[in-house]
Amino acid sequence: MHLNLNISGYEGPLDLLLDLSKKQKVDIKKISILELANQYLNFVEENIENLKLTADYLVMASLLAYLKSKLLIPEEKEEVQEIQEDLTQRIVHYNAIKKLSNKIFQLQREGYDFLNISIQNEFIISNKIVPKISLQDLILKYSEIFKKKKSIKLLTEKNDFYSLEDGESWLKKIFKLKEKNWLKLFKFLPEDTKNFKMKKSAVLSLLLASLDNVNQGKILINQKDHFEEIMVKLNNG
Amino acid sequence: MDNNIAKNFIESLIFSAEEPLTKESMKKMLSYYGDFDLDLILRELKNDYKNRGVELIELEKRFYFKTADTLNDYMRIETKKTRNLSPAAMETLAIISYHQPVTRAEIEKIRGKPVFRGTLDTLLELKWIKPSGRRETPGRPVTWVTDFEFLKHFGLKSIKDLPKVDELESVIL
Amino acid sequence: MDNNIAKNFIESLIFSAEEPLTKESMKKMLSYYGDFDLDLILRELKNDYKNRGVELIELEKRFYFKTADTLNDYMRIETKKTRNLSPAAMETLAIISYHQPVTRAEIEKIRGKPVFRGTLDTLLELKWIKPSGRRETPGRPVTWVTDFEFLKHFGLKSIKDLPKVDELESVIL
Repeated sequence: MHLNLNISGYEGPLDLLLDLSKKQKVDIKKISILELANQYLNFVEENIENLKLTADYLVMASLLAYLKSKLLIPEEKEEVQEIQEDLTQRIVHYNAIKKLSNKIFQLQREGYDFLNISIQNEFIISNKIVPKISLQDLILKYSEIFKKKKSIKLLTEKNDFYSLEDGESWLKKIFKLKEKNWLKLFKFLPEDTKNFKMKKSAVLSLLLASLDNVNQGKILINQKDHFEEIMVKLNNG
Repeated sequence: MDNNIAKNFIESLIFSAEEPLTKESMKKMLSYYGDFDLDLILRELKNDYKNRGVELIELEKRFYFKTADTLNDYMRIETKKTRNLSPAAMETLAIISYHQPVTRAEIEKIRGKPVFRGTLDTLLELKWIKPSGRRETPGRPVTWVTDFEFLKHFGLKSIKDLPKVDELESVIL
Repeated sequence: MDNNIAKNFIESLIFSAEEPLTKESMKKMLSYYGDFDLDLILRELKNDYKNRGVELIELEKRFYFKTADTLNDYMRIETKKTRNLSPAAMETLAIISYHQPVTRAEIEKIRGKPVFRGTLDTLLELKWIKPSGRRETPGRPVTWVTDFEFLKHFGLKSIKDLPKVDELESVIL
Protein backbone atom coordinates (compact mmCIF):
# COMPACT_ATOMS: atom_id res chain seq x y z
CA MET A 1 0.00 0.00 0.00
CA HIS A 2 1.16 3.50 -0.72
CA LEU A 3 1.29 5.64 2.37
CA ASN A 4 1.81 8.74 0.31
CA LEU A 5 -0.21 11.01 2.52
CA ASN A 6 -0.07 14.51 1.24
CA ILE A 7 -0.75 16.89 4.09
CA SER A 8 -2.13 20.16 2.78
CA GLY A 9 -0.09 19.70 -0.35
CA TYR A 10 3.26 19.11 1.35
CA GLU A 11 5.59 16.47 0.00
CA GLY A 12 7.06 15.74 3.42
CA PRO A 13 8.42 17.39 6.56
CA LEU A 14 11.25 19.11 4.65
CA ASP A 15 8.79 20.52 2.16
CA LEU A 16 6.73 21.90 5.03
CA LEU A 17 9.84 23.36 6.68
CA LEU A 18 10.88 24.92 3.39
CA ASP A 19 7.52 26.58 2.98
CA LEU A 20 7.57 27.88 6.54
CA SER A 21 11.13 29.20 6.09
CA LYS A 22 10.10 31.10 2.99
CA LYS A 23 7.48 32.89 5.06
CA GLN A 24 10.26 34.41 7.17
CA LYS A 25 11.24 36.39 4.11
CA VAL A 26 14.99 36.25 4.79
CA ASP A 27 17.80 34.48 2.98
CA ILE A 28 17.07 30.84 3.47
CA LYS A 29 20.50 30.33 5.03
CA LYS A 30 19.68 32.87 7.72
CA ILE A 31 16.33 31.58 8.88
CA SER A 32 15.56 31.50 12.58
CA ILE A 33 15.40 27.86 13.56
CA LEU A 34 13.61 28.73 16.77
CA GLU A 35 10.84 30.50 14.93
CA LEU A 36 10.72 27.68 12.42
CA ALA A 37 10.45 25.11 15.20
CA ASN A 38 7.52 26.99 16.73
CA GLN A 39 5.67 27.19 13.45
CA TYR A 40 6.30 23.57 12.59
CA LEU A 41 5.17 22.34 15.99
CA ASN A 42 2.04 24.45 15.74
CA PHE A 43 1.31 23.04 12.34
CA VAL A 44 1.78 19.51 13.56
CA GLU A 45 -0.51 20.15 16.49
CA GLU A 46 -3.21 21.53 14.26
CA ASN A 47 -2.95 18.65 11.86
CA ILE A 48 -2.37 15.91 14.37
CA GLU A 49 -5.38 13.95 13.14
CA ASN A 50 -4.01 13.79 9.59
CA LEU A 51 -0.50 13.21 10.75
CA LYS A 52 -1.21 10.05 12.67
CA LEU A 53 -0.03 7.95 9.79
CA THR A 54 3.22 9.58 8.84
CA ALA A 55 6.08 8.96 11.16
CA ASP A 56 8.44 11.22 9.21
CA TYR A 57 6.52 14.33 10.30
CA LEU A 58 6.63 13.22 13.91
CA VAL A 59 10.33 12.38 13.83
CA MET A 60 11.01 15.89 12.58
CA ALA A 61 8.68 17.31 15.25
CA SER A 62 10.60 15.60 18.01
CA LEU A 63 13.90 16.89 16.64
CA LEU A 64 12.53 20.42 16.51
CA ALA A 65 11.02 20.16 19.99
CA TYR A 66 14.43 19.13 21.28
CA LEU A 67 16.12 21.99 19.43
CA LYS A 68 13.58 24.44 20.77
CA SER A 69 14.10 23.36 24.35
CA LYS A 70 17.84 23.79 24.00
CA LEU A 71 17.61 27.11 22.19
CA LEU A 72 15.48 28.59 24.94
CA ILE A 73 18.30 28.10 27.42
CA PRO A 74 21.03 30.50 26.31
CA GLU A 75 23.96 28.54 27.76
CA GLU A 76 23.01 25.39 25.86
CA LYS A 77 22.75 27.11 22.51
CA GLU A 78 26.18 26.04 21.40
CA GLU A 79 25.41 22.40 21.94
CA VAL A 80 22.79 22.38 19.25
CA GLN A 81 24.71 24.53 16.79
CA GLU A 82 25.57 21.53 14.66
CA ILE A 83 22.01 20.25 14.46
CA GLN A 84 20.84 23.73 13.51
CA GLU A 85 23.40 23.98 10.73
CA ASP A 86 22.58 20.52 9.47
CA LEU A 87 18.88 21.31 9.38
CA THR A 88 19.42 24.60 7.55
CA GLN A 89 21.64 22.80 5.09
CA ARG A 90 19.00 20.16 4.48
CA ILE A 91 16.34 22.78 3.83
CA VAL A 92 18.65 24.62 1.42
CA HIS A 93 19.48 21.37 -0.34
CA TYR A 94 15.85 20.33 -0.56
CA ASN A 95 14.98 23.74 -1.95
CA ALA A 96 17.61 23.29 -4.67
CA ILE A 97 16.34 19.85 -5.59
CA LYS A 98 12.76 21.07 -5.76
CA LYS A 99 13.73 23.91 -8.06
CA LEU A 100 15.78 21.57 -10.23
CA SER A 101 13.05 18.97 -10.52
CA ASN A 102 10.81 21.67 -11.94
CA LYS A 103 13.57 22.98 -14.19
CA ILE A 104 14.21 19.55 -15.64
CA PHE A 105 10.60 19.28 -16.69
CA GLN A 106 10.73 22.70 -18.32
CA LEU A 107 13.40 21.43 -20.71
CA GLN A 108 12.41 20.53 -24.24
CA ARG A 109 10.99 17.06 -24.23
CA GLU A 110 10.60 14.18 -26.59
CA GLY A 111 6.97 13.75 -27.48
CA TYR A 112 6.25 17.35 -26.51
CA ASP A 113 8.76 19.57 -28.29
CA PHE A 114 10.39 17.15 -30.67
CA LEU A 115 10.05 13.61 -31.94
CA ASN A 116 12.54 10.91 -32.64
CA ILE A 117 12.27 9.39 -36.04
CA SER A 118 11.87 5.87 -37.15
CA ILE A 119 10.61 5.42 -40.67
CA GLN A 120 9.09 2.53 -42.50
CA ASN A 121 11.68 -0.05 -42.84
CA GLU A 122 12.41 -2.64 -45.46
CA PHE A 123 15.43 -3.99 -43.68
CA ILE A 124 15.53 -7.46 -42.35
CA ILE A 125 18.28 -7.73 -39.87
CA SER A 126 18.51 -10.80 -37.80
CA ASN A 127 21.08 -11.16 -35.15
CA LYS A 128 21.62 -14.82 -34.76
CA ILE A 129 23.81 -16.42 -32.22
CA VAL A 130 24.94 -19.83 -33.27
CA PRO A 131 26.58 -21.91 -30.59
CA LYS A 132 29.59 -23.92 -31.56
CA ILE A 133 28.43 -27.43 -30.87
CA SER A 134 28.23 -30.45 -33.11
CA LEU A 135 26.26 -33.62 -32.76
CA GLN A 136 29.45 -35.31 -31.69
CA ASP A 137 29.92 -32.84 -28.87
CA LEU A 138 26.40 -33.46 -27.73
CA ILE A 139 26.74 -37.21 -27.73
CA LEU A 140 30.10 -37.10 -25.99
CA LYS A 141 28.63 -34.87 -23.34
CA TYR A 142 25.82 -37.29 -22.77
CA SER A 143 28.11 -40.24 -22.30
CA GLU A 144 30.30 -38.15 -20.03
CA ILE A 145 27.38 -37.55 -17.69
CA PHE A 146 27.05 -41.27 -17.10
CA LYS A 147 30.75 -41.82 -16.68
CA LYS A 148 30.81 -39.06 -14.10
CA LYS A 149 27.67 -40.25 -12.43
CA LYS A 150 29.17 -43.60 -11.63
CA SER A 151 31.95 -41.97 -9.66
CA ILE A 152 29.80 -39.22 -8.19
CA LYS A 153 27.25 -41.67 -6.81
CA LEU A 154 29.77 -43.21 -4.50
CA LEU A 155 30.63 -39.83 -3.10
CA THR A 156 27.15 -38.49 -2.66
CA GLU A 157 25.21 -41.49 -1.50
CA LYS A 158 25.60 -40.88 2.22
CA ASN A 159 24.74 -37.23 1.72
CA ASP A 160 21.40 -37.92 0.12
CA PHE A 161 18.43 -35.65 0.69
CA TYR A 162 14.81 -36.34 1.30
CA SER A 163 12.54 -35.96 -1.69
CA LEU A 164 9.06 -34.53 -2.08
CA GLU A 165 7.80 -38.11 -2.19
CA ASP A 166 9.32 -38.76 1.24
CA GLY A 167 7.43 -35.78 2.65
CA GLU A 168 4.31 -37.12 1.02
CA SER A 169 4.73 -40.52 2.67
CA TRP A 170 5.19 -39.02 6.17
CA LEU A 171 2.17 -36.85 5.68
CA LYS A 172 0.12 -39.92 4.75
CA LYS A 173 -0.19 -40.66 8.47
CA ILE A 174 -2.65 -37.79 8.74
CA PHE A 175 -5.03 -39.60 6.43
CA LYS A 176 -4.74 -42.81 8.41
CA LEU A 177 -5.38 -41.06 11.74
CA LYS A 178 -8.70 -39.64 10.54
CA GLU A 179 -8.20 -37.00 13.23
CA LYS A 180 -10.64 -34.11 13.03
CA ASN A 181 -8.57 -31.67 15.06
CA TRP A 182 -5.63 -29.50 14.08
CA LEU A 183 -2.31 -31.30 14.39
CA LYS A 184 1.22 -29.96 14.56
CA LEU A 185 2.76 -30.39 11.11
CA PHE A 186 6.20 -31.17 12.41
CA LYS A 187 4.86 -34.13 14.39
CA PHE A 188 5.01 -35.90 11.05
CA LEU A 189 8.77 -35.45 10.71
CA PRO A 190 10.83 -38.61 10.90
CA GLU A 191 12.71 -38.91 14.19
CA ASP A 192 15.76 -40.68 12.93
CA THR A 193 17.29 -37.82 10.88
CA LYS A 194 21.07 -38.23 10.91
CA ASN A 195 22.21 -34.63 11.15
CA PHE A 196 21.07 -31.03 10.94
CA LYS A 197 21.41 -30.96 7.17
CA MET A 198 19.14 -33.96 6.82
CA LYS A 199 16.68 -32.45 9.26
CA LYS A 200 16.52 -29.28 7.19
CA SER A 201 15.92 -31.37 4.11
CA ALA A 202 13.15 -33.29 5.90
CA VAL A 203 11.43 -30.07 7.00
CA LEU A 204 11.54 -28.82 3.45
CA SER A 205 10.10 -31.94 1.87
CA LEU A 206 7.35 -32.11 4.48
CA LEU A 207 6.45 -28.46 3.96
CA LEU A 208 6.39 -28.82 0.19
CA ALA A 209 4.33 -32.00 0.39
CA SER A 210 1.80 -30.34 2.71
CA LEU A 211 1.51 -27.30 0.43
CA ASP A 212 0.91 -29.64 -2.46
CA ASN A 213 -1.87 -31.35 -0.50
CA VAL A 214 -3.39 -27.97 0.37
CA ASN A 215 -3.31 -27.19 -3.30
CA GLN A 216 -5.21 -30.36 -4.05
CA GLY A 217 -7.74 -29.51 -1.37
CA LYS A 218 -6.92 -32.57 0.71
CA ILE A 219 -5.74 -30.76 3.83
CA LEU A 220 -5.88 -27.33 5.49
CA ILE A 221 -2.86 -25.52 6.84
CA ASN A 222 -2.64 -22.68 9.35
CA GLN A 223 0.02 -20.59 11.05
CA LYS A 224 -1.10 -17.81 13.40
CA ASP A 225 2.01 -15.68 13.12
CA HIS A 226 5.67 -15.80 12.08
CA PHE A 227 7.56 -18.56 13.90
CA GLU A 228 4.34 -19.92 15.42
CA GLU A 229 3.58 -23.60 15.17
CA ILE A 230 2.32 -24.70 11.75
CA MET A 231 -0.93 -26.63 12.09
CA VAL A 232 -2.55 -29.02 9.63
CA LYS A 233 -5.89 -30.78 9.51
CA LEU A 234 -7.80 -32.94 7.10
CA ASN A 235 -10.08 -30.98 4.83
CA ASN A 236 -13.70 -31.99 5.56
CA GLY A 237 -12.08 -34.11 8.26
CA MET B 1 8.18 31.34 -40.58
CA ASP B 2 10.11 31.73 -43.83
CA ASN B 3 9.98 29.42 -46.83
CA ASN B 4 12.95 27.42 -45.72
CA ILE B 5 11.54 26.78 -42.25
CA ALA B 6 8.21 25.88 -43.84
CA LYS B 7 9.97 23.28 -45.93
CA ASN B 8 11.85 21.94 -42.90
CA PHE B 9 8.62 21.87 -40.99
CA ILE B 10 6.90 19.72 -43.63
CA GLU B 11 9.95 17.51 -43.88
CA SER B 12 9.97 16.86 -40.15
CA LEU B 13 6.22 16.33 -40.09
CA ILE B 14 6.38 13.63 -42.73
CA PHE B 15 9.37 12.00 -41.06
CA SER B 16 7.79 11.94 -37.64
CA ALA B 17 4.21 11.09 -38.56
CA GLU B 18 3.08 7.65 -37.59
CA GLU B 19 1.02 7.29 -40.74
CA PRO B 20 1.48 8.66 -44.26
CA LEU B 21 0.25 12.26 -44.34
CA THR B 22 -2.30 13.72 -46.73
CA LYS B 23 -1.80 17.08 -48.38
CA GLU B 24 -4.87 18.37 -46.57
CA SER B 25 -3.48 17.62 -43.14
CA MET B 26 -0.12 19.18 -44.04
CA LYS B 27 -1.81 22.24 -45.50
CA LYS B 28 -3.78 22.65 -42.32
CA MET B 29 -0.72 22.56 -40.11
CA LEU B 30 1.16 24.96 -42.37
CA SER B 31 -1.76 27.40 -42.37
CA TYR B 32 -1.08 28.30 -38.72
CA TYR B 33 2.16 29.90 -39.78
CA GLY B 34 1.40 31.56 -43.09
CA ASP B 35 0.64 30.99 -46.71
CA PHE B 36 3.04 28.57 -48.41
CA ASP B 37 3.16 26.61 -51.64
CA LEU B 38 2.89 23.04 -50.36
CA ASP B 39 3.16 21.46 -53.83
CA LEU B 40 6.43 23.24 -54.44
CA ILE B 41 7.75 22.14 -51.05
CA LEU B 42 6.83 18.51 -51.71
CA ARG B 43 8.43 18.62 -55.17
CA GLU B 44 11.60 20.04 -53.71
CA LEU B 45 11.71 17.46 -50.96
CA LYS B 46 11.20 14.63 -53.42
CA ASN B 47 14.11 15.98 -55.39
CA ASP B 48 16.35 16.44 -52.35
CA TYR B 49 15.99 12.78 -51.46
CA LYS B 50 16.48 11.45 -54.96
CA ASN B 51 19.86 9.82 -54.45
CA ARG B 52 19.82 9.30 -50.73
CA GLY B 53 19.24 6.42 -48.32
CA VAL B 54 15.58 7.23 -47.88
CA GLU B 55 13.08 8.47 -50.43
CA LEU B 56 9.87 10.45 -50.27
CA ILE B 57 6.99 8.35 -51.54
CA GLU B 58 3.60 9.55 -52.70
CA LEU B 59 1.06 6.78 -52.59
CA GLU B 60 -2.65 7.34 -52.96
CA LYS B 61 -2.15 11.03 -52.23
CA ARG B 62 -0.34 10.29 -49.01
CA PHE B 63 3.29 11.05 -48.33
CA TYR B 64 5.86 9.10 -46.36
CA PHE B 65 9.54 8.28 -46.29
CA LYS B 66 10.87 4.79 -46.79
CA THR B 67 14.28 3.26 -47.27
CA ALA B 68 15.47 3.77 -50.84
CA ASP B 69 14.75 1.13 -53.46
CA THR B 70 18.36 1.25 -54.63
CA LEU B 71 19.31 -0.35 -51.34
CA ASN B 72 17.02 -3.33 -51.69
CA ASP B 73 19.85 -5.68 -52.45
CA TYR B 74 21.61 -4.82 -49.24
CA MET B 75 18.66 -5.12 -46.96
CA ARG B 76 18.73 -8.68 -45.94
CA ILE B 77 21.43 -9.04 -43.43
CA GLU B 78 21.85 -11.99 -41.23
CA THR B 79 24.57 -11.55 -38.75
CA LYS B 80 25.84 -14.74 -37.26
CA LYS B 81 27.90 -14.93 -34.17
CA THR B 82 29.31 -18.14 -32.90
CA ARG B 83 29.53 -18.70 -29.24
CA ASN B 84 30.56 -21.52 -27.01
CA LEU B 85 27.84 -23.22 -25.10
CA SER B 86 28.57 -23.66 -21.40
CA PRO B 87 29.23 -27.21 -20.21
CA ALA B 88 26.11 -26.97 -18.05
CA ALA B 89 24.00 -26.02 -21.07
CA MET B 90 25.53 -28.82 -23.15
CA GLU B 91 24.83 -31.40 -20.47
CA THR B 92 21.31 -30.17 -19.96
CA LEU B 93 20.69 -30.20 -23.69
CA ALA B 94 22.07 -33.71 -24.01
CA ILE B 95 19.84 -34.95 -21.20
CA ILE B 96 16.76 -33.27 -22.64
CA SER B 97 17.41 -34.68 -26.10
CA TYR B 98 17.70 -38.23 -24.82
CA HIS B 99 15.11 -38.18 -22.04
CA GLN B 100 12.42 -35.91 -23.38
CA PRO B 101 9.90 -35.09 -22.07
CA VAL B 102 11.87 -34.54 -18.89
CA THR B 103 11.36 -32.31 -15.84
CA ARG B 104 13.99 -30.06 -14.35
CA ALA B 105 14.14 -32.22 -11.23
CA GLU B 106 14.80 -35.27 -13.40
CA ILE B 107 17.58 -33.46 -15.26
CA GLU B 108 19.10 -32.55 -11.92
CA LYS B 109 18.91 -36.13 -10.77
CA ILE B 110 20.68 -37.34 -13.91
CA ARG B 111 23.31 -34.60 -13.77
CA GLY B 112 23.79 -35.00 -10.05
CA LYS B 113 23.79 -31.22 -9.65
CA PRO B 114 21.35 -28.35 -9.89
CA VAL B 115 20.17 -26.92 -13.20
CA PHE B 116 19.97 -23.17 -13.03
CA ARG B 117 17.16 -21.27 -14.66
CA GLY B 118 19.70 -19.34 -16.74
CA THR B 119 20.86 -22.54 -18.39
CA LEU B 120 17.34 -23.39 -19.49
CA ASP B 121 16.85 -19.79 -20.64
CA THR B 122 19.92 -19.98 -22.86
CA LEU B 123 18.56 -23.07 -24.56
CA LEU B 124 15.09 -21.56 -24.76
CA GLU B 125 16.42 -18.43 -26.41
CA LEU B 126 18.11 -20.52 -29.05
CA LYS B 127 14.77 -22.22 -29.59
CA TRP B 128 16.55 -25.50 -29.03
CA ILE B 129 14.21 -26.54 -26.22
CA LYS B 130 10.65 -25.70 -25.32
CA PRO B 131 8.36 -26.46 -22.40
CA SER B 132 5.93 -29.25 -23.06
CA GLY B 133 3.05 -30.48 -20.89
CA ARG B 134 3.15 -30.90 -17.14
CA ARG B 135 3.98 -34.11 -15.36
CA GLU B 136 1.03 -35.28 -13.22
CA THR B 137 3.09 -35.73 -10.09
CA PRO B 138 3.11 -33.54 -6.96
CA GLY B 139 3.87 -29.96 -7.91
CA ARG B 140 2.85 -30.66 -11.51
CA PRO B 141 6.30 -29.80 -12.87
CA VAL B 142 6.66 -28.68 -16.46
CA THR B 143 8.49 -31.00 -18.82
CA TRP B 144 11.04 -30.04 -21.48
CA VAL B 145 11.47 -31.28 -25.02
CA THR B 146 13.75 -30.28 -27.89
CA ASP B 147 12.47 -27.70 -30.33
CA PHE B 148 12.61 -27.29 -34.10
CA GLU B 149 15.83 -25.25 -34.18
CA PHE B 150 17.61 -28.06 -32.39
CA LEU B 151 16.91 -30.49 -35.18
CA LYS B 152 17.82 -27.83 -37.72
CA HIS B 153 21.16 -27.07 -36.10
CA PHE B 154 22.20 -30.71 -35.92
CA GLY B 155 20.79 -31.57 -39.32
CA LEU B 156 18.41 -34.16 -37.94
CA LYS B 157 15.13 -35.06 -39.62
CA SER B 158 13.55 -36.10 -36.37
CA ILE B 159 14.57 -36.78 -32.83
CA LYS B 160 14.57 -40.49 -33.67
CA ASP B 161 17.66 -39.87 -35.79
CA LEU B 162 19.73 -39.28 -32.68
CA PRO B 163 22.05 -42.21 -32.07
CA LYS B 164 20.51 -44.63 -29.57
CA VAL B 165 21.86 -44.94 -26.08
CA ASP B 166 22.78 -48.59 -26.46
CA GLU B 167 24.58 -47.74 -29.68
CA LEU B 168 26.50 -45.14 -27.75
CA GLU B 169 27.37 -47.52 -24.98
CA SER B 170 29.11 -49.90 -27.29
CA VAL B 171 31.00 -47.13 -29.05
CA ILE B 172 31.91 -44.60 -26.43
CA LEU B 173 31.44 -45.86 -22.94
CA MET C 1 28.87 -1.22 -53.05
CA ASP C 2 30.44 2.14 -53.76
CA ASN C 3 31.04 4.93 -51.25
CA ASN C 4 27.82 6.68 -52.06
CA ILE C 5 25.72 3.58 -51.60
CA ALA C 6 27.57 2.90 -48.35
CA LYS C 7 26.58 6.32 -47.12
CA ASN C 8 22.97 5.82 -48.22
CA PHE C 9 23.00 2.44 -46.56
CA ILE C 10 24.08 3.92 -43.22
CA GLU C 11 21.60 6.77 -43.59
CA SER C 12 18.71 4.40 -44.14
CA LEU C 13 19.88 2.13 -41.34
CA ILE C 14 19.83 4.96 -38.82
CA PHE C 15 16.49 6.22 -40.08
CA SER C 16 14.82 2.87 -39.87
CA ALA C 17 16.36 1.51 -36.69
CA GLU C 18 14.04 1.19 -33.75
CA GLU C 19 16.72 2.18 -31.31
CA PRO C 20 19.72 4.49 -31.65
CA LEU C 21 22.54 2.62 -33.37
CA THR C 22 26.06 2.23 -32.11
CA LYS C 23 29.05 2.65 -34.38
CA GLU C 24 29.95 -0.98 -33.73
CA SER C 25 26.66 -2.29 -35.04
CA MET C 26 26.86 -0.06 -38.12
CA LYS C 27 30.45 -1.03 -38.78
CA LYS C 28 29.54 -4.65 -38.58
CA MET C 29 26.74 -4.34 -41.10
CA LEU C 30 28.89 -2.31 -43.45
CA SER C 31 31.65 -4.88 -43.23
CA TYR C 32 29.56 -7.37 -45.19
CA TYR C 33 29.85 -5.12 -48.21
CA GLY C 34 33.37 -3.81 -48.08
CA ASP C 35 35.75 -1.55 -46.26
CA PHE C 36 34.35 1.94 -45.65
CA ASP C 37 35.21 4.93 -43.51
CA LEU C 38 32.23 5.01 -41.15
CA ASP C 39 33.43 8.10 -39.29
CA LEU C 40 33.62 10.05 -42.52
CA ILE C 41 30.14 8.87 -43.52
CA LEU C 42 28.69 9.93 -40.18
CA ARG C 43 30.40 13.32 -40.37
CA GLU C 44 29.01 13.86 -43.85
CA LEU C 45 25.52 12.84 -42.82
CA LYS C 46 25.59 15.14 -39.82
CA ASN C 47 26.58 17.93 -42.16
CA ASP C 48 23.94 17.09 -44.78
CA TYR C 49 21.21 17.45 -42.19
CA LYS C 50 22.49 20.65 -40.65
CA ASN C 51 19.78 22.98 -41.92
CA ARG C 52 17.00 20.54 -42.55
CA GLY C 53 13.82 19.43 -40.80
CA VAL C 54 15.51 16.55 -39.04
CA GLU C 55 18.95 16.33 -37.49
CA LEU C 56 21.38 13.52 -36.83
CA ILE C 57 22.09 13.21 -33.12
CA GLU C 58 25.04 11.52 -31.50
CA LEU C 59 24.39 10.71 -27.85
CA GLU C 60 26.66 8.48 -25.82
CA LYS C 61 28.13 7.10 -29.03
CA ARG C 62 24.75 6.18 -30.43
CA PHE C 63 23.17 7.75 -33.47
CA TYR C 64 19.57 8.62 -34.28
CA PHE C 65 17.50 11.22 -36.08
CA LYS C 66 15.14 13.62 -34.36
CA THR C 67 13.11 16.60 -35.51
CA ALA C 68 15.31 19.69 -35.74
CA ASP C 69 15.68 21.92 -32.68
CA THR C 70 14.86 24.95 -34.80
CA LEU C 71 11.35 23.60 -35.25
CA ASN C 72 10.52 23.03 -31.59
CA ASP C 73 8.35 26.14 -31.47
CA TYR C 74 6.28 24.98 -34.41
CA MET C 75 5.75 21.40 -33.41
CA ARG C 76 2.23 20.96 -32.12
CA ILE C 77 2.62 17.43 -31.11
CA GLU C 78 -0.73 15.85 -30.68
CA THR C 79 0.31 12.40 -29.63
CA LYS C 80 1.40 13.77 -26.29
CA LYS C 81 2.34 11.11 -23.88
CA THR C 82 0.51 12.79 -21.06
CA ARG C 83 2.09 10.86 -18.32
CA ASN C 84 2.60 13.24 -15.50
CA LEU C 85 5.12 12.19 -12.96
CA SER C 86 4.24 12.48 -9.31
CA PRO C 87 6.12 15.13 -7.29
CA ALA C 88 7.83 12.26 -5.47
CA ALA C 89 9.08 10.81 -8.75
CA MET C 90 10.18 14.24 -9.99
CA GLU C 91 12.14 14.91 -6.83
CA THR C 92 13.69 11.46 -6.88
CA LEU C 93 14.70 11.93 -10.51
CA ALA C 94 16.24 15.33 -9.74
CA ILE C 95 18.21 13.88 -6.83
CA ILE C 96 19.48 10.99 -8.93
CA SER C 97 20.44 13.26 -11.83
CA TYR C 98 22.44 15.66 -9.67
CA HIS C 99 23.90 13.24 -7.15
CA GLN C 100 24.50 10.11 -9.17
CA PRO C 101 25.57 7.52 -8.26
CA VAL C 102 23.28 7.69 -5.23
CA THR C 103 21.73 5.09 -2.95
CA ARG C 104 18.09 4.92 -1.97
CA ALA C 105 18.97 5.82 1.64
CA GLU C 106 20.79 8.92 0.41
CA ILE C 107 17.79 9.94 -1.67
CA GLU C 108 15.59 9.50 1.38
CA LYS C 109 17.87 11.66 3.46
CA ILE C 110 17.74 14.51 0.96
CA ARG C 111 13.97 14.23 0.55
CA GLY C 112 13.36 13.85 4.27
CA LYS C 113 10.94 11.02 3.69
CA PRO C 114 10.85 7.47 2.36
CA VAL C 115 11.21 6.66 -1.30
CA PHE C 116 8.76 3.97 -2.22
CA ARG C 117 9.74 1.15 -4.49
CA GLY C 118 6.93 2.19 -6.86
CA THR C 119 8.58 5.56 -7.41
CA LEU C 120 11.84 3.96 -8.49
CA ASP C 121 9.90 1.45 -10.61
CA THR C 122 8.17 4.26 -12.52
CA LEU C 123 11.54 5.80 -13.37
CA LEU C 124 13.01 2.40 -14.18
CA GLU C 125 10.15 1.60 -16.53
CA LEU C 126 10.77 4.82 -18.41
CA LYS C 127 14.42 3.73 -18.65
CA TRP C 128 15.34 7.06 -17.14
CA ILE C 129 17.31 5.48 -14.30
CA LYS C 130 19.20 2.25 -13.87
CA PRO C 131 20.98 0.52 -11.02
CA SER C 132 24.71 0.99 -11.06
CA GLY C 133 27.38 -0.61 -8.88
CA ARG C 134 27.11 -1.13 -5.17
CA ARG C 135 28.37 1.29 -2.55
CA GLU C 136 31.10 -0.32 -0.47
CA THR C 137 29.46 0.53 2.83
CA PRO C 138 27.69 -1.84 5.24
CA GLY C 139 24.87 -3.63 3.46
CA ARG C 140 26.52 -2.85 0.10
CA PRO C 141 23.50 -0.87 -1.14
CA VAL C 142 22.93 -0.55 -4.86
CA THR C 143 23.42 2.91 -6.35
CA TRP C 144 21.26 4.59 -8.98
CA VAL C 145 22.28 6.61 -12.03
CA THR C 146 20.38 8.17 -14.93
CA ASP C 147 20.05 6.12 -18.08
CA PHE C 148 20.40 6.92 -21.78
CA GLU C 149 16.65 7.44 -22.34
CA PHE C 150 16.65 10.23 -19.76
CA LEU C 151 19.11 12.31 -21.77
CA LYS C 152 17.34 11.41 -24.99
CA HIS C 153 13.94 12.40 -23.64
CA PHE C 154 15.12 15.84 -22.55
CA GLY C 155 17.31 16.41 -25.59
CA LEU C 156 20.46 16.66 -23.46
CA LYS C 157 23.90 15.94 -24.91
CA SER C 158 25.32 14.90 -21.56
CA ILE C 159 24.48 15.02 -17.89
CA LYS C 160 26.55 18.20 -17.66
CA ASP C 161 23.91 20.02 -19.71
CA LEU C 162 21.37 19.76 -16.91
CA PRO C 163 20.04 23.09 -15.63
CA LYS C 164 21.89 24.54 -12.65
CA VAL C 165 20.83 26.47 -9.56
CA ASP C 166 23.04 28.45 -7.20
CA GLU C 167 21.60 26.75 -4.16
CA LEU C 168 23.06 23.44 -5.11
CA GLU C 169 26.56 24.89 -5.26
CA SER C 170 26.36 25.86 -1.60
CA VAL C 171 25.59 22.41 -0.28
CA ILE C 172 28.27 19.85 0.11
CA LEU C 173 27.54 17.04 -2.29
